[in-house]
Amino acid sequence: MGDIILTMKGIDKSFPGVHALDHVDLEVRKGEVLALMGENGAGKSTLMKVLTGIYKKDSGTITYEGKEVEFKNTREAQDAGIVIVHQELNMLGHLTVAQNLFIGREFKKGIRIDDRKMNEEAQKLFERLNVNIDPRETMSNLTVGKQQMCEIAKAVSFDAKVIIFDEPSAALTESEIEEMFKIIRDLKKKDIAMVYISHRMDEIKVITDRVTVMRDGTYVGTLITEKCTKEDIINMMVGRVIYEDPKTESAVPKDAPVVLKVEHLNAGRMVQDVSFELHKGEILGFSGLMGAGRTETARALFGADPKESGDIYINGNKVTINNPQDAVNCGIGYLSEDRKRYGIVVQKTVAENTTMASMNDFMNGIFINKNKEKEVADKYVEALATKTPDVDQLVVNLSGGNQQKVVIAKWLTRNSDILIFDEPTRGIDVGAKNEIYKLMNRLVAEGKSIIMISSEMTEILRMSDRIVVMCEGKKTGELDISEAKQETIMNLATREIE
Amino acid sequence: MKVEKIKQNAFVKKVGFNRIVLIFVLLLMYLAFGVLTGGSFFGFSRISNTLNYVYFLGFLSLGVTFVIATGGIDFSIGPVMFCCSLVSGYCLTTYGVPMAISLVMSILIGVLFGFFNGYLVAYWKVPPFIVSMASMNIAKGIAAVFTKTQSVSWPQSTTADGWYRNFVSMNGIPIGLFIFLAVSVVCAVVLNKTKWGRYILCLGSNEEAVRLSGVNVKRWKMLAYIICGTLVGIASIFFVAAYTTVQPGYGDQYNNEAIAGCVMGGTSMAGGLASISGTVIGVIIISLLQQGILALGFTKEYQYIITGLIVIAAVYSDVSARRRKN
Amino acid sequence: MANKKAFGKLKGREAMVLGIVIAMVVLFSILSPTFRSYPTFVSVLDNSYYITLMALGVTFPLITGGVDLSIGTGLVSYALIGGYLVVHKGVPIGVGILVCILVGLLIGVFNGVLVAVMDLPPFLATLCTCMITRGLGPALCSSMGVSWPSALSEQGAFRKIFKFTSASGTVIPIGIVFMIVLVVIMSFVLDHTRVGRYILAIGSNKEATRLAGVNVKFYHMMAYMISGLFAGMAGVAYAATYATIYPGSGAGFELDAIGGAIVGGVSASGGVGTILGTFLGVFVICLMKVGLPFIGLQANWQQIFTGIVLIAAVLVDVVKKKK
Amino acid sequence: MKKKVLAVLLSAAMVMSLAACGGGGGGDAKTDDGGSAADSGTTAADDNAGSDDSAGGDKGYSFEIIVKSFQSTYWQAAVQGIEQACGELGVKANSNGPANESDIADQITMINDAIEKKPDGIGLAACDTKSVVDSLQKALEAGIPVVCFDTGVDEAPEGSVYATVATDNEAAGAVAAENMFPVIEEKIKAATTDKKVRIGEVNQDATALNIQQRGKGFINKMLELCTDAGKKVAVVGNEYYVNATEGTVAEGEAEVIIEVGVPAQTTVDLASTEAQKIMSKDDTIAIFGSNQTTAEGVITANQTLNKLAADPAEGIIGVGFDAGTPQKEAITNGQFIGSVTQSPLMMGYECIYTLTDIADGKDVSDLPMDGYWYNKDNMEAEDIAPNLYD
Repeated sequence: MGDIILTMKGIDKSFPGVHALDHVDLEVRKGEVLALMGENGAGKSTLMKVLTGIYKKDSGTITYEGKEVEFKNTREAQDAGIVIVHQELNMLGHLTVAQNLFIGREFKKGIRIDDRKMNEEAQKLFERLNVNIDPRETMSNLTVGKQQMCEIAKAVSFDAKVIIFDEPSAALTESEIEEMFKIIRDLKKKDIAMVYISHRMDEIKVITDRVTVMRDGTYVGTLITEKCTKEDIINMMVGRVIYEDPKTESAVPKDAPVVLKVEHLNAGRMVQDVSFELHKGEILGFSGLMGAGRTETARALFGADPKESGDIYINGNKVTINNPQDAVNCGIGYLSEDRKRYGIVVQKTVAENTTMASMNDFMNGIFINKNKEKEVADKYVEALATKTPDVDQLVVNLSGGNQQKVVIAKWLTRNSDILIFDEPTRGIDVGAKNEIYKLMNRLVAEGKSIIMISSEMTEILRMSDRIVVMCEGKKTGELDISEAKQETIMNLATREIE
Repeated sequence: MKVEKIKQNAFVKKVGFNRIVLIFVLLLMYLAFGVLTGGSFFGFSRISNTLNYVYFLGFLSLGVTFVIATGGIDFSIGPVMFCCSLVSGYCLTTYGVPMAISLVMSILIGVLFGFFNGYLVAYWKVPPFIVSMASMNIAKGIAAVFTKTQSVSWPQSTTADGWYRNFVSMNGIPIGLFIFLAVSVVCAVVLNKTKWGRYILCLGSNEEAVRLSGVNVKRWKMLAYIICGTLVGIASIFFVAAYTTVQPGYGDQYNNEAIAGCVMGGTSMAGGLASISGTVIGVIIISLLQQGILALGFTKEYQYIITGLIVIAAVYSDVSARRRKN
Repeated sequence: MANKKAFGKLKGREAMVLGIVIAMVVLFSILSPTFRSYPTFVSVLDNSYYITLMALGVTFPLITGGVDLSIGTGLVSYALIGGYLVVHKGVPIGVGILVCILVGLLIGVFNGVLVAVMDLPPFLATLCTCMITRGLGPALCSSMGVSWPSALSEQGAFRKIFKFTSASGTVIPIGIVFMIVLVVIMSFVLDHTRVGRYILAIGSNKEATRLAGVNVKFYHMMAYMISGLFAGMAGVAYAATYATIYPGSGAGFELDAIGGAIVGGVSASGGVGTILGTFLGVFVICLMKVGLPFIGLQANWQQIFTGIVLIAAVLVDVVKKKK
Repeated sequence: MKKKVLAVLLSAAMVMSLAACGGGGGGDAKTDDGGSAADSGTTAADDNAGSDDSAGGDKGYSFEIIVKSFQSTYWQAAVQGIEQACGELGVKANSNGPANESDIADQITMINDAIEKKPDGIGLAACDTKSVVDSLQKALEAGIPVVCFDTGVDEAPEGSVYATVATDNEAAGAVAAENMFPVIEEKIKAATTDKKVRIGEVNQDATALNIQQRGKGFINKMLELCTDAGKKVAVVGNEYYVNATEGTVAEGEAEVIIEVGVPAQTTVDLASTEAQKIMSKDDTIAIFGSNQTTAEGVITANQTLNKLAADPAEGIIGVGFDAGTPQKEAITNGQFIGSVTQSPLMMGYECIYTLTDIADGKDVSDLPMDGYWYNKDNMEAEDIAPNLYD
């Protein structure tokens, strides 16, 4: 392990009302991958923003290559060799790959931008990193994974000495992650220091050397990855032990009626001939890797995207679902993975969001019956233990988990019997996660049926009664929970990829 | 702590801080103009006079509020208003269509344009800006072709058909004011108390989320444009009732004023946030400003410049307030 | 391979618009014998200069995802101010032209500050500037209409920049040469310089561009400055083509220019657009303005057709995107 | 929140300060022009004002004058006349007008505003003759005398308009036809059904009554003259004028065609397109632009076409209306054979005199003004030159 290249000591940062960082220490060495872990809101991103000059620290020192530094903006940090690969992709879709790579520091010939040289340099860079991307391709034509590679390549091209990865794998497929790891190992050999922010424990184990854990804006401790267990890390992160006990047996009786039957659903490349059944009171897990077509299947089923063919039966009756209205009328509710975009109207109140899908039940002639609306919203706030001062609160002010509860309340108000949970706990901290799980169990106990799409294996194994596995737009397997093992699922999810 | 503060000012919360500021500005302006013009600005006749000629602008502003609430924009309201009065007025004066039917026609033409705009925006997904640019041209063209590029004069009050002018004022009673306030109340109720308004506001804020809640967003979006068209049709009646004559090829200037009134009232161009009472106050501020500037003896040009600057100030305060919130 | 496809698509739009222009010329020529004459050709060009200039400028704000509505009333204002100085204050013509362009640039800076620095919605900010410029010219020139010196007078030589009339009476539209030069220059600016690159980048993803360390505010402002500058130049072109500048006119000119840009393939949501496309798009609009009266349609039909063409142009994009 | 209040207050302050400095500037600019033409209209003043006013004196009346707009120099000339008369009589007149001659609504606001100021009289050049009726009623109720100039208001309430100082537009249009006809008479006589000749007219959008009348005056006179010459005439183009004329034949049978073009809006570019359309036809022998904008449209079109000529054998005969630098130059260099001018300066001048007479309690009567034919030869003449504003 190399010398220390970067030290942050006693970093303190307050925002009005929030003490975001409380004397945090961090130490990064040359040629290592340091995992930075912590629950949402632990202060990881804030710390990195302080480092790269997006935020100004209140106190503390940053020592980089032996000198005390304070960057005024990302540009200065970049020039010094500290680069962030962002979680949300910062690409310019209409420009080419090379143009993206060199944005802000184009090669010039007089006043003319030298696009040819940029393409050549980009090509060289990709060759060095062993990735196959055409620098002249328009960025938006690349897959998300390739776009992520471009981001990494861009970081490398800065002659970076420290690269910060902010949840880089969130949007990648398994094989893309593998490809990325190859690059990271390569960079390690070149003595580059890396900070790797991630929630995925398995990745941490595979790629990192040390783990620094933060909690509630404070530094908790640093562990050597090889020498610690998952539990050690989790304990440090949450300060309390989480039991991730998998379900062993389906809770659904064998003869439970089929409430939803989907046959030969086709919708583009991502949904090819998918068929499955959902029983009353069942949680049907949809497992698979990113880009396996699970969300697309759900959206096609829900009528959010057009489908090419396929029959849908609700309680044995064939139904036509051409748009979300039809689906909602059939008693289906959809909780999207991207709440802010597809789930809630953030600038509206809890009550307004709760009744969004079932306006007709709240009409008094042509007027909205606001008393009844408030009553129902109150009921669900209580039933779901949503943390909000009152139902007139704008949803934008609630935390992720509570926003998710508002979406659930919306579908419960609509009396939907079939609920599609698409990544129900993404971006939600561990405590709130458990609450959502409890809630799901309660819902099925009350006779609802749930389709749960999840990328987290523990979630799938813990919640599902049966599991459908998808891979590249096709259904590759269906398992009862009793026979499901992580390995079997992984196997099915990757079956076609050699 | 915060909660308590809000409770203390229940009145402020109910009326809304923005509106209180606006009303304050309104009064301040009124006083300032009154003093600067040596008191001639205070008289009742002056006010009712002023109002008679701006009702149409009020209706336009109300209409465009609905469209802006969806996050869209309607740039065609002025020319469409002229198209309504021109086509129906031409039928009235040339083909002898009865007055009552002509008035209904005015509104219907407005509705038709609203439908056209709404359909293109909602169902064909053409950007609202372009749609309204196109329909502005089309409205002007249709009006001019229909009337053979002649202006149309609606009947004078002394004629048998002149009763329509009573909509604005009858024997000094400001009927127009009552109608305008009544329509504003209806608009406010529609926007805040009905399903229509709820969906229009929600889809302005996050269309996809509303769609995935099983709501036919296209229909509600189109509805906003149709409501706008209807109000433009009504505005056309109040325009001719005040001015009697309309000429083809014009009307653009009212777009700016109507949109300015709406934005002054706190309706956000980003959609999802709209207030009818704000629009009403905003449009009164704009008209008062224009009247006041004229009363001070300035030419029209200064009125344009000052209106422009004021709207910039209003929007900037709004934008910066919201930025601080986030 | 994929690169070729992208390249081909871009070319496709321009080729399509060019095809439409040719089709319109052919159609009008068949329907009206008087249309296919050299003077008509020149007059189409004459009518196009100020719109072309406005459109070249407004392409930049459009590409950033904004719009500049102030150019129409603006150009009239600038021409008024410049002309007022020349005619009533005895300023040399060159200075008048310079003032005209500079005032345009100044308003461009003003727009830029409103949109890029103060972060106002471009639509609304430029709508306000539109009102302001509408009043500005007349206010500064005591509401007078101004006739720039005519082509025959001593100072009228500036009109020859756009149209040279030889002693024998032959008219040479050299304005088009300038337009082509400007198209080449601005294409270079858009495609091969930082200014253009960053303006495209802002239209594509403003936040990402900012995070790349680009001075977004400056380049965002730059787009509006270019627009203002070209509006100033359009003011000169307008003054050179038409006899008298009337205060209070100009509202609606911007729509011809924006319409031309949109027809030429500039995306209303930003990030996409070419100068050549805009240039060709303007001709679709101008041909409609000049051509339709020639084939016996009353003047008003041109407005209806302009509206329809606009919607059609955007629908092509919408349909393409759906595929 | 505080910031917001501040912004609002600031903007209010901005209005005030702007208003304050703007007002000063506007006023200055206007008084500038006042005296410059003081010597031009004295003859007419003597005719009208009578002996007791010859000394000028300070009457202290204040009048509100509302013109159609300040767009064209025509109105600048009118204001010049107004200010000249004010100087002579020692009265005050405050002139205002909308930004555009088509801003009917704005003008109404201005009239109402003027009434509120309770002046001793109002001088009005109505943009639209119908929509001002209500305001005139108000003026009548408020006891404020109104004098219409430039444009008469036919339907004015009884007693509100004391006098009208206006050009007889139909006659003025006819003047253009009368002067054009002799020049092209040969060609018209030679015309046959197979070899038609075409006379063009470009009219500003046919909204304002006076321009409508002018257009009709020209068409009817030309029609009459051609018919007298034994020719069959057709009127084509804008349907309003086609329908408004009688005694015409279908286009196919005609020997002489009168084509009327009306641009969609009052802009020079559209006016020139219309002119171009007509002038580029091979059989066109003459063209008439019926106001300043459209006459300049004809000149603009000619910059490209180069077809206008003083001699019918060489090209198209052009006739304009009103004045303005471009038109005056066109006449000097032979592109136009002449133009018809009104006398805006005199109208403004007479308007103030009439208003003062009313305030003095004298009886006044309508004062019809003529349209004058002017060409290269008489442009400098004493009775013409003052009316040829730039």
